[in-house]
Amino acid sequence: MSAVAVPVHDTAHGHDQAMDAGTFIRTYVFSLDHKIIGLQFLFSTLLWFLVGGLLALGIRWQLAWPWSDMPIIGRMLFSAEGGQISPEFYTTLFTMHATVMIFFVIIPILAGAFGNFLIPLMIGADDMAFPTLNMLSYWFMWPAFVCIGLSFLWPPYGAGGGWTSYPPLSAVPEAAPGSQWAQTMWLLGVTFVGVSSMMGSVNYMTTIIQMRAPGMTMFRLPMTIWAMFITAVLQAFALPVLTAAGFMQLMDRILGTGFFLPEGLIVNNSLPATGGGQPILWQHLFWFYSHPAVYIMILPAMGMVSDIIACFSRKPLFGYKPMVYSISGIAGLGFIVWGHHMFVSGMNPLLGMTFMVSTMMIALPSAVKVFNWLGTVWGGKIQFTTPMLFALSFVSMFIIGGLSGIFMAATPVDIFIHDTYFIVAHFHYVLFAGTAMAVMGAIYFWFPKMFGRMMDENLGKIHFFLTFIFLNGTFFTMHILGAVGFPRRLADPYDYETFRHLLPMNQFMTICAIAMVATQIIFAYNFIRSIFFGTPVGRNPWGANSLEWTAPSPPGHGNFDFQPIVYRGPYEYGSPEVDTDFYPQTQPPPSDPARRVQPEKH
Amino acid sequence: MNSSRVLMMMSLAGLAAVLPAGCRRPLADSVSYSRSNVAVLRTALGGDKAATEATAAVVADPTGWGTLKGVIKMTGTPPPRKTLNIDKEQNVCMPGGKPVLAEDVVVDASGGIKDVVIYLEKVPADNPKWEHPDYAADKAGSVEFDQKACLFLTHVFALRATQTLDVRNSDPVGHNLNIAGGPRTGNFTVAAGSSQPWLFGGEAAEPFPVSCGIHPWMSAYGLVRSNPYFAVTNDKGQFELKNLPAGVPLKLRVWQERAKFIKEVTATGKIDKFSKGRLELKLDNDEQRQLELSAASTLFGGT
Amino acid sequence: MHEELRVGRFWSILFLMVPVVGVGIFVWAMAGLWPMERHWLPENINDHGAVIDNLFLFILVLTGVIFIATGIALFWFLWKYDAAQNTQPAAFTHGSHTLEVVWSIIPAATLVFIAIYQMNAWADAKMRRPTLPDGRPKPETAEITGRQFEWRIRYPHTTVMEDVLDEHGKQVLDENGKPRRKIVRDASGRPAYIYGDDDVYVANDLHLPVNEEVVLKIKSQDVLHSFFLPNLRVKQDVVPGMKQFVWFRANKTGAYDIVCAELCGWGHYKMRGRVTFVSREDFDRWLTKTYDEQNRAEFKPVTGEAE
Amino acid sequence: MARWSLLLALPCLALLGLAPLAGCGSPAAAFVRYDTYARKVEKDTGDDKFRLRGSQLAEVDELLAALFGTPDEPLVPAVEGAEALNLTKLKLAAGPVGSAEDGSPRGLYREHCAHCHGITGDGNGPTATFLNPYPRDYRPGKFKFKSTPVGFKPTHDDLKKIVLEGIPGTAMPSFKLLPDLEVEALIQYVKYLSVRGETERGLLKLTTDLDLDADPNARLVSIAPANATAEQKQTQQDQLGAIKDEVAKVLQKWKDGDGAAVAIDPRGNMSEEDFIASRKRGRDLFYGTVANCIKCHGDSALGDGQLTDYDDWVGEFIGKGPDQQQLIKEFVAVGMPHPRNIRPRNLRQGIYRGGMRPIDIFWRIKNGIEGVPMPASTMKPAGEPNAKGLTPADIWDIVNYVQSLPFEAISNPLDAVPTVPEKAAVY
Repeated sequence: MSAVAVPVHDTAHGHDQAMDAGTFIRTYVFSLDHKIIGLQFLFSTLLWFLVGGLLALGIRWQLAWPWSDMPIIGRMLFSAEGGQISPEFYTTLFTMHATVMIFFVIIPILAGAFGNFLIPLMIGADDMAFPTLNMLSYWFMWPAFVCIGLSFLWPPYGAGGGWTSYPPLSAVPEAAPGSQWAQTMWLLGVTFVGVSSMMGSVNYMTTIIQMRAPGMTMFRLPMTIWAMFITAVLQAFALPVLTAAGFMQLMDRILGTGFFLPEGLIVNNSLPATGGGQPILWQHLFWFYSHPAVYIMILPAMGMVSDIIACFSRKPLFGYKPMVYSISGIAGLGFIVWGHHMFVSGMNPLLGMTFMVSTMMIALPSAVKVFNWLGTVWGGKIQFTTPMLFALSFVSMFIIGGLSGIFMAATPVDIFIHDTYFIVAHFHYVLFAGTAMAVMGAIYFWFPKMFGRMMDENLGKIHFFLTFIFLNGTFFTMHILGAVGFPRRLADPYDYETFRHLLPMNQFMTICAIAMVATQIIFAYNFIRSIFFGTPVGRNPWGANSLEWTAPSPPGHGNFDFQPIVYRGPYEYGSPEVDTDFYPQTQPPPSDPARRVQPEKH
Repeated sequence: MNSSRVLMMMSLAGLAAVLPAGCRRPLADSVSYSRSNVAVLRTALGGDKAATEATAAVVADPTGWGTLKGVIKMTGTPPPRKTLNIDKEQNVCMPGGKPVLAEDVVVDASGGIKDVVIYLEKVPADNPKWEHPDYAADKAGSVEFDQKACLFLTHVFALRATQTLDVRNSDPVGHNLNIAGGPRTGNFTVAAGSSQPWLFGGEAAEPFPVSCGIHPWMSAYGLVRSNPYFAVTNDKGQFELKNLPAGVPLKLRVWQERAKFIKEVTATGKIDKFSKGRLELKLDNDEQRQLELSAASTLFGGT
Repeated sequence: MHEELRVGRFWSILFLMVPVVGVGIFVWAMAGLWPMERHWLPENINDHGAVIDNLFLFILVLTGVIFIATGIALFWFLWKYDAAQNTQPAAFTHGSHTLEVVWSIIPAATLVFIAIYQMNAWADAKMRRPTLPDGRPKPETAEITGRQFEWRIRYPHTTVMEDVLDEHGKQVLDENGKPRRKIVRDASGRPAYIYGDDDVYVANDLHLPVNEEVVLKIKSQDVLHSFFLPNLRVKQDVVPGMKQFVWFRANKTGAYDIVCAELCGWGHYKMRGRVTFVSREDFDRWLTKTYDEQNRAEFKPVTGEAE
Repeated sequence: MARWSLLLALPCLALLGLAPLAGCGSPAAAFVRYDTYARKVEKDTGDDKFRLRGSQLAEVDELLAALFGTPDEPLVPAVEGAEALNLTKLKLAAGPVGSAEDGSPRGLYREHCAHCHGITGDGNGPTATFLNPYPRDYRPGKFKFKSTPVGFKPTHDDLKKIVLEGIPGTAMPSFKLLPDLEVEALIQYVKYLSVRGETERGLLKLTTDLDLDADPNARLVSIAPANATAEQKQTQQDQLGAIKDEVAKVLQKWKDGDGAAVAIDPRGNMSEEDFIASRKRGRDLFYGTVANCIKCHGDSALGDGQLTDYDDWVGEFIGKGPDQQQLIKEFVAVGMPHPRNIRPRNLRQGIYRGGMRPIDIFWRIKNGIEGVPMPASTMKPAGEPNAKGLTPADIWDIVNYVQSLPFEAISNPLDAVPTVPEKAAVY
């Protein structure tokens, strides 16, 4: 592996001196090292991923065999109900599934885990701009973990207001079992997550702007970094709104204010203290954050996928700048489309029309990105490694998720499919089949850099294949349910004549879902085993260009054992300037001018 | 990398705190009993369809009549009488605005307890040998039960199943009578100055509460017996049971609102046994027995 | 990693399966073949609902084409440029300006077209409430109040009753030999939002006349609900403190589901209603019957259990 | 170095997988014991320390299991009057949710009712604690909205009406859209649970009435060994006879109830003028001392006249005495839902829990409402015009007035013309 290293004399921060440097706590618990913090995020989120998956199985079980006794654990958990999931616990299940997956898995694993681990490495910095802030951004997740964890423990066992937490249901404690103190816990938890992401995003922006290595211009940044940068911007501008809204709802619940509570409610025979509020206000505030949040949950994945695809196609990324522009475009438009979550919410239909247009427009940059990925694959020399397979499946699945989005953007169609399983299919294709698969790919791709060992490729491919099959079995059928109008969040939809005959399909989906979760055991085994017994690797196992691959694997404290100097963009694969099919950013251009290729006008 | 190991442990521990959440769901109060017993009982039950009469134990007939007189006293300091919370119609219900005291335990200076019920537990059904002829007179009489100043004038009434309760209302305001227990439950209004007859037509094993829904502080107790042998102590704590069957063992029950069946007493005068509100004795023909039963005030919430 | 590289063919075909199976499932469902009978848009009985179905199908075809095209392209590139097969050197290109422009303009145009194309349908569904001949908005036939967890239905002002007369002006008798009465809408002209003791109340069981423009007022007593009629392509969230109106014109008699499509608490799934479309006179008869039952003022006990 | 930590990590993961199982064991769906009532009968003995022995409680459970079976296999006890319960219908409602081979439903009760009313019908299912008012506890055998007088069971039709129409203003929804057979099955099961519960009360009472001084382990029914002598068998039969009487008594009450619906003499046709006159009369009665409505329903019928009372479902435990607060603590500790005061209905909301038909309101006024302070009216004895009391005509006047209340502006009470803006009447 030929990373041309310009050795620097200061090796005081050599790698793997962790144990003997400073106390254990300062090194591994409240560590200031961005890599450790990244791994802390990675491990926590993976474990929450497990929790979220189990919650999802609970939902699927109820939908496939409603009110029937869960094998093994049903009696143990729900004996009070004769082994069956009680309806209010079902509301808790889907609320917590969404909450855990969105706030504890996807957002922190993208921005927190990979953002932290990759940003300094990929821009050639020795750490984040504000290491302490970075450490805090992780430890502010823990109050959130605790809040949500606690809300599981005592009745009513978790918030039941849906992850969107629409008032009055969530603002009036009497309105629902799940909207008693568990809901307060939920709001606090989400607020803490917000604080954490806020700290992160400030840090990322500063780092990316300020700490790039010499020669690393903005347009030499890998797509991952661009995506992280845009994501940070989105978070910085959208999050305060959610946090504020969260506090307003807390006040409605605790102090008896009336931001979201209209006059004359009679909920469960108790009258809220005040009135004069407007439930739809919450929806506006919530979606003003949560729609950009959708892009916070997909952009970094897009960035990482771009890097992986370019690397394993052994050819430059197709349309680098259009990719950058489309990411920025998504970020910009992302702030003016939130209303498409509210077409039938009772807001002024005229607004619906405006939001419909902007929503249609935001499909455009996504389309451009897809085409560019196809362009990247075209004419390359594709290596079907596990990361590549996951990245390709991201593209293929994201096409489905993107296209199904157009149905919801079309307001009249949305009248019918709003809050049906069509939506559920849509965002699971974007978030699970899309982001989660990309994250898997990223883990396989950067694992060598994180632990200096490879993950097992064969296990990886089996893991990919089974996951790919079962996730489509689980989620594609949801489109069909949606077409029938099958609504979300019903504990027992089969009371309705219209949906009674959909039971077999739901059972099929549940079986696929169980298999999908079971498949992840392969991943867990491969992951844990490879940490300790994987084949050790050098600096650049994949033959990739970007800076992190010139650092040791794993990089020690301070990352680089030399001062990286950047000569070119990260995607110069198969360049005629060199004989290798990759061309690291730090490698000086050939001395012989004849070999140099003129940069194409573009 | 060492850190990874440590971190994994940490996060696993963190999750360990979260996963068992499910265990906190309430478990059914597990009812444990012997399945074999159930099987036996089930076959035994299936044995005969029609319900069989429990055969009453054969008892000797009384040889004559005797009278039991007595007083029931409280030893120790009686509990202070609580003031009733009279929150409406004070003009009628608090004459002169004076606070009204609860009547659940009323003790006079000498310690005599008011409103203790003492009655014969079991009497063979309509067996003339067990009922003194004198009682025939008021067999079908009526017992007055009046309310004044939002109080039931008789705090504990007792009557025979054949007698009618004459519910009166001497107040200018309306009341109602909520009979929550006993042989015949009911709940009816008693308009101001009106009266309502109420026939229970059955026997109650023990006193039952009656109350007024409009004035929740108004409460009283009633006892309905098919035999005439029952008494309620007066405000000196005295009672008299005339012409009890003599020559046979008698089982009387002693009940008071606060103490329910009075647990234990010290008796002067001859008794066979007293426990858990059951007074066992045997009278000779034409005996006039005088009893003094004294119970510790702790049984009544006193000190 | 050469042994991995050889399996490129297999993975290419796996990705080909995505558009093939995907489209297959949709076609299968549309055809309603075993095991997916009635796994498609439920029967539409609303005159205004067809346009929604057509839009759905239109977008489905459009996206389907893109789906297939991109899917095939991905498959073909993977198949052709698999490192194990492709002897050519990797094409060293950073992209093409023309291509970028082309594949930006075309989708943009399509999307704008879709957006504009459906605005009319949206306006019909949510903005153009039916009017009376004199131009005033049509008053609601019934007012529906969502509460945890049922739909409480109120038919305003069913007061004035008159006997049904035959062509000779003689009273028509019903099966009990009583003169059959029918409801004439309140003559006093009280607006429907004024509550009266002559309103008819029903729980969950909505009856409506067929082949008429029907306007419903829906509101909520406690939390958010959503009034969803799958067979009429009608859905409207019910927001406490706000009044919503929905309208449709059913063209088929029969009973159909009313679904609550917005999470409203633990009993969300219980919030099931039924709308029954009947002819005008059946509707009046039903309303009269319900009115009479609601005002029932005599009772003779029938003993014994109705087995 | 790496090895030990892996050895540590894998058991740790395994442990996590098992975490929900560990120490979370619990039995199958079972009837729960009537702890509150057991506590009551213990207190009624007058000995605060007295507790029934586990063996005695277990015996009650055994007898109940022998008589009524389990939640999964219900039984109809073989006693006279058993025909009040229909086993075939019961089986549709009992057991876990599902359907039998013939496709007929199973576990309807657990599908629709159990999560509020509880497996045992104790009104204490998992959802119950969040509801206001609490779901009904069937075991005392008292039902509020019925056509029969206080002290009688509701008729079949009364129960059916509640199941079909639901109870406005409470969490009890309408089950109108269920097939008739399923509704019948659910009604049967409610009766079954009620009979079982009332029997349990009876048995607990009998147990405390046993002479426990003589033999602290006394049993209601001696278990005759297989090789029992004739008289052993006889005593057992006799003892069982007493038990059967207990059940038969309860079943008899249900039979009587079905015949006890109170007839209502017709209101007759009234013109608009008659109505206005009748409402005026009704108003006078409403405020008068004979009907005495305002005492609880308040001077403006807002249901604010009497707010400190409790209904019988808790009242039987906590009484009305000065020690009420202490009793509340004691019984909440053994599983009584934390009591809420019983509120007289606010008659201006137009929400009538027992039904809005004139006859429903007539029944409420004439019969009173079982289990709550609402009393029956004093009816004027026939042929005594001067006696205090109400005539059916008077009650109709009150009904008419009450029905007009939601539409009457509080500011000008006698104006019965409907002019109330919609907020006043939500139902």
